[in-house]
Amino acid sequence: MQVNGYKPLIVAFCCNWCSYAGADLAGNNRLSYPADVKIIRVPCSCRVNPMFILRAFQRGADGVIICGCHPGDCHYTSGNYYTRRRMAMLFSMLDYLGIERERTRVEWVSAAEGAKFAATMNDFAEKVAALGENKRLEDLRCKQ
Amino acid sequence: MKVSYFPGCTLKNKAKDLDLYARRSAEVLGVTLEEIENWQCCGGVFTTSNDEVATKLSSVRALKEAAAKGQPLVSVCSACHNVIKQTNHAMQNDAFFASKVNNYMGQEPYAGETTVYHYLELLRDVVGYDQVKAKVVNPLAGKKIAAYYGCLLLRPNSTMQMDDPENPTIMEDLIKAMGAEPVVYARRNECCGGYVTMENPEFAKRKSLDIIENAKAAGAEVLVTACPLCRYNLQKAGTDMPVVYITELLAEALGVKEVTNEQ
Amino acid sequence: MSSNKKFLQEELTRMSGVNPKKCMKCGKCSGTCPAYDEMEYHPHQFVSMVESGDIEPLLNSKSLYRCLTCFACVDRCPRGVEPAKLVEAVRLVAVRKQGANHMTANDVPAMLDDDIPQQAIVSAFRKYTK
Amino acid sequence: MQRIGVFVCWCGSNIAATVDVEAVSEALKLEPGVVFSTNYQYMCSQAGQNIIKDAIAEHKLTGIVVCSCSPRMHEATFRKTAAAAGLNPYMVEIANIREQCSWVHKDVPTGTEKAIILGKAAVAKVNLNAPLIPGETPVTKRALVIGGGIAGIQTALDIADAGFPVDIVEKKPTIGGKMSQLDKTFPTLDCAACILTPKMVDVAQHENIRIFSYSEVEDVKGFVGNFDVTIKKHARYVNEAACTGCGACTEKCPQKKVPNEFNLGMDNRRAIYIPFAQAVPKVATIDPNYCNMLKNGKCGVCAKVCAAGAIDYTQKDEYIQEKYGAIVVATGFNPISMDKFDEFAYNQSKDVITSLEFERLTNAAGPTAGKLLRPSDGKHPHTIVFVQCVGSRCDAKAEKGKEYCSKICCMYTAKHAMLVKDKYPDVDVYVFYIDVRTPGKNFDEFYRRAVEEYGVHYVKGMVGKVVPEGDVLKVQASDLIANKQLHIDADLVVLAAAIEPDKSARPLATKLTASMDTNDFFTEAHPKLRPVESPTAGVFLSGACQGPKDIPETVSQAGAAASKVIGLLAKDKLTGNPCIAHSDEMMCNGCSTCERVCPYGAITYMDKEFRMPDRTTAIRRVASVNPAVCQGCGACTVACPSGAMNLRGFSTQQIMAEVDAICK
Amino acid sequence: MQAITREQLINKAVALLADGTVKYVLGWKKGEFDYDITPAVFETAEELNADFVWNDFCGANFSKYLVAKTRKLDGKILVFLKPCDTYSFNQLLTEHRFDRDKVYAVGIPCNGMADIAKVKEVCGDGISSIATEGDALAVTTIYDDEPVKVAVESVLAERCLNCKSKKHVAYDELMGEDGDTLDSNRFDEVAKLEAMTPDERFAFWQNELSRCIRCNACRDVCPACTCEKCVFDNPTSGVENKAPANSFEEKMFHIIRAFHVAGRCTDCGECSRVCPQNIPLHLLNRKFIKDINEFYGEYQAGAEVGSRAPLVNYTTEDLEPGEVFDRRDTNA
Repeated sequence: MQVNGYKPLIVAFCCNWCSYAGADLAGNNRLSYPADVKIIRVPCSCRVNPMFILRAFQRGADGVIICGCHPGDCHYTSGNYYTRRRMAMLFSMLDYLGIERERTRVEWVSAAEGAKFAATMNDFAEKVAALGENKRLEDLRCKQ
Repeated sequence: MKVSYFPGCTLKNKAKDLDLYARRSAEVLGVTLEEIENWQCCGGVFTTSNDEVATKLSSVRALKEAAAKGQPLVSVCSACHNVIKQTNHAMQNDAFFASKVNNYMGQEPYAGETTVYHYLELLRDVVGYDQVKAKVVNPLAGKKIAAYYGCLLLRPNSTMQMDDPENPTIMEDLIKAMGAEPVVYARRNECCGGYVTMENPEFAKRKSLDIIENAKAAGAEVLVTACPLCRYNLQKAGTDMPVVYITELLAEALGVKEVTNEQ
Repeated sequence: MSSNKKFLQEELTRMSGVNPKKCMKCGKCSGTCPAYDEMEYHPHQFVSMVESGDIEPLLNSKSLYRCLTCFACVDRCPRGVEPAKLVEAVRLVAVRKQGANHMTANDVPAMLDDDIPQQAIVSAFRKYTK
Repeated sequence: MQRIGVFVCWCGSNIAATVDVEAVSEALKLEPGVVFSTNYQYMCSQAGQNIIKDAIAEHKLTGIVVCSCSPRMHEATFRKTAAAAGLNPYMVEIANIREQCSWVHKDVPTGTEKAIILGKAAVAKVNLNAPLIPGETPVTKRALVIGGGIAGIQTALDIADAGFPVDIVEKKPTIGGKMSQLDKTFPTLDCAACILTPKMVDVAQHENIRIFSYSEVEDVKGFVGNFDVTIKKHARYVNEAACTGCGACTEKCPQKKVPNEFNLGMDNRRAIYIPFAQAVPKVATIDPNYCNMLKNGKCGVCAKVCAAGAIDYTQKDEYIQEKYGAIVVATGFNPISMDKFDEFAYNQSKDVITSLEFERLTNAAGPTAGKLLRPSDGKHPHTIVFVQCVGSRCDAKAEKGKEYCSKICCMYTAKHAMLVKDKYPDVDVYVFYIDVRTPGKNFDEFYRRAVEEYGVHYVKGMVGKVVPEGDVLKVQASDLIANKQLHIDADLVVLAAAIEPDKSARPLATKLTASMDTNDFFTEAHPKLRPVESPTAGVFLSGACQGPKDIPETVSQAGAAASKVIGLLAKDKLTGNPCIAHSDEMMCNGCSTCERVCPYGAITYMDKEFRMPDRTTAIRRVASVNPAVCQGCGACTVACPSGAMNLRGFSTQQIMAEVDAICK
Repeated sequence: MQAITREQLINKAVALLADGTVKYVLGWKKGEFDYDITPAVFETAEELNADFVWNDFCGANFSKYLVAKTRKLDGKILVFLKPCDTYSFNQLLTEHRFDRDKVYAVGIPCNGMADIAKVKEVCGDGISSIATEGDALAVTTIYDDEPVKVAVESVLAERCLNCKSKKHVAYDELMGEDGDTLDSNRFDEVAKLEAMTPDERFAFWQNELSRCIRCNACRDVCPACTCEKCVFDNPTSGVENKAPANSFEEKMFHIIRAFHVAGRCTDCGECSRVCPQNIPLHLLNRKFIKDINEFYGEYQAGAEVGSRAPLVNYTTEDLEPGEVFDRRDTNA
């Protein structure tokens, strides 16, 4: 994915039970999305600590997306409800600090939604690419 | 204690009794009804549409005046009470509506601070029926009295919050306190035909007859109401069932009815 | 649905605060309505017709002036739809049109008798005119 | 420092066509900790697994990374391979370069570049892996069933038949529940007592079942396999062992004016009573609210007439402690109160009744001996109106009824209508419905029979008002199909009241740390795939405590819950998932934040003595995770402000390392 | 001028020491200057008479000190709590951070505290002494023997100008009159920032946060930051850093700190009070409080003991993270 010649780096946190399986399904169905998206498997979206997200930005990520089971379908019954509150708060704060809204996203993707996974990643990568390099939250010293 | 009082147009005119007996009885019970200055007619019915602002201003004026005195606002007429209470509720809960009203009114904004009581609520919740019972000098023993609530006292329940809207007891309990026997019948909260009597008196008559029949079957000897329009419709039904204002009976029980008649 | 119908529908739901989609079509409003037999369109039909955008017949119907606003349907509706508020909104749309008052001052004297309370007259005016 | 081996799989051409596997294995050789790296056509094949095993032995590997298909596919395979070679299975990480790389990217340079990055992330993670050993806990081979209705009875019988001891705790003096109050059952119209009472006898006689009637669960401690339960046995003032159930006392007791709850207050019982003839245990109980002897020490008739000498006015509440491996909740339901629906005049006329009251009215053992007589005057009704959905399917904001469909009312109302027409064909029966919902075997046929064979008038519409007048009930309703308002003079009105979970369910859920929905129904671990388990391990759900259910459904769920319990009790030990949370006591604040987000109640607190940096000691409150209960979601790790809480297998450090590897 | 006098407080403390109710008194003591008041533990009437201070600079919130002091001291401690301190007191109790039985809390009224930065704006640097004279402060500088009179009202701290409550939500005993919770305008500043463009916001925060010297004063004073070990001090946390290495890290520190105290922060304002660089750190916390109120319903941390903080709670109808912006944009 390139927009104006910029290839973004995107970290996707996917919960093991729904979204990671959804990503696998996208693969099974050969639905392509940009290779800029790198997936990290977590047991549940509620395992995603805001520190991980900031760390990714610090180390040069241009966008971070968190995927979990649809509300009500969490393997652990309530994990994604906590994710929803935590990320709503974190994203609001990043926006308050002047960070581009499009660099963060939460999406609910079930194990059956391979097509949604691919479409989401395509859309997210395009939006992030359009923003260009993550200057605001990036740590120049850590980037090689 | 002193409370602000909104009499309403009909109580100054066709329903003077309702007003006079209410004042007299209240005095006996230690409450002075202080009439709001320059009150204007409430309009008779509450227009539910939330873009109707001007029709609700007279209620807000009365509410503001009571607020300025730090008094609750009391009315006896069920219709006035309904309009004022619903308006106050809208001022409390509909910020957009409240801002429009406050724009009209100017000066100090009003946000629904006033407590709105119907006269019956005042007796039940502030004075207390025990107190009423204690002041009864002329118990109405043996009288079988059926309370007619109509629609406006109780509904919409989410706003009016007066009593169980389907099986109310506020009037029955007062009837008991006055020493009489309340008659419970299911149609006591059904509509008498209301203002449609203007255009279609036959219809109002049918509705009123249903109510009276139901009360009669339950053994009622007299109907009481707090609404002049209800009383009118029930009387126009042309039966031999007497229909009186609840305040009239109250004044009788408290021994102040004759005083008013002599004047 | 035509844009005009849609506009009217949105206007009515905005004015009344009623969401006709909440209706589960049980008919309790019409089961409880004291003015049912006076009406051509009954409370549940108001809800259903506003929901489908079929509002014109309601605007022209005398049923608008038969609703007593007794709130029986409002209190008893299991879904919290509040049909009476919708009827009121339709009626307001009808009478707010120029010259569309349902009652005029000239009509009143014929309706009066010695006992009629002022309340009835002001209420009727508020309901029937703009 | 780890010694890591990397194994890149071609998966035939599935991976190799888009990813230069050689380049990947070469690139990963340079990563820290990697001492061996290779690639092979099919790593999951026997030959491929042998490559891994040999490399572990030869290079003394402490961790391995397999770059292959999704871990959801073969993580278990490669963990077994590692274990077979003597390596802890949790030292294996998978880089998913098939589903999430070769299959979704088109050209080789892109695929290869990404595969290398994914491999690096896996290597970075393995560098921080630690061997994990699943914990084991013993299982107490005894089950507790809370609630003795048909759900609890069936669950208890099934567990007991499999050879495990079961205790039933029932708060009423007898088991039997709602089903014992019913007359006939749909859709077969066989009598409820005829099919229920034999089961009650089976329960009473089963060598593996104990019944604690007139008892409640007071306290629950522990966790799956190891619950410690305190049962409160209310004083019934009758020695259960001595009482023969002869009933002499219940005939002689002078206090005759006690509303009989079994008949929903439609007749009276004595202060000492046996709820019904087939009660189990068939033992008398004294109602302390009405007994003259207990209230003012005057009477003692029952003690005089009891030949067995079973009466004991000094009996006290008793507390019983027992250990259980599994707990089944079967607390059932009740009809809701009709107080907020008095437009139907339930509180204004005796002849407006609920459906459960109607069951007692038509029951041969009921207050009218099965004759359909009006409660007010004992006359035969000629017109009966049934109202469906009273309090069901209501808007939540109206705060009057329940949002859900109570599910059973359509069918039992059809049954009631049919029972009436069967006994009294001349009676006019109206049923007002919003929708007739009959999904179930032979259900719609049953309802159609009511209409077509029995001539029940089904009217689409709702009753708006019931007016008692004289000896009739004036019913005002809408007929939506005819577009008419109906006015019916009825003699009896029957309300199909919504059902709600028993009031005891909410406090019980708190004791069990089991979750509930906003309607107080117990939540299942998964709505589709684990419908009889609660999210709290070792707690199972049976019957209407989980949601409205009819008898066939309740019985099947009861059996399903029993099979889950049997599966649990059949194990001697429980092996846990080792990827669970653990708290670093030195950093823990004891603030309870983690406990609040834990869906399983796995976190408890204890006061512990610590040596402080200034060499004094202090007592601090610290969290401790029960490894048998934690499921490893990680919600607590983020809630914890100090970072004391971490998740094994997905530690903060491991995930950070993956982030760093990807973003490098 | 405060409603309660120093003498009244000393008398109360001495009486409670004398009758054995408490063994220690947690109070204020003069620091190097008249305005840098520090917390101190007193054990005798003599110590109190000598060093106890109560004036318009006694802003320090004592609640946090109870965590360490109750653990260390072997007797009951008297603590004086201003209304805003009582919220922190409750919040710490909710989190089981100290033993309530070891504390005797006396609620005292507060008329707002002075901000030394504002005093310096009037009088300049080099303040040698400050004395309270009625409703004014008499400030003497090293440059001038004649004290400058400054009305306390004109130098009230921002947090006091936007005081949220004069009501004590926890105490064993109350001195003076209890007040009410107030309708403050404390979110106005946040709303102003929200109304800016992202670029303006970024510039604002870059300007503020770039001054951070990572002295950790905000963390050390914060009554919500009572962790046994802070993640930023923990070498295994992955985010440890002792000093600001680059512009990002201050942000990381401050965002994470705000996030960790979100739903627990009582908005006492201590962070901004102690910041030597005058960074308006409370605006980060208030942003979270404002969001919580708007997204999940009004919530005041510490208003009652045992309440469930919004971030460890949920409803099935919560708004989606993507909707937080829509919501603000339509509100704006």
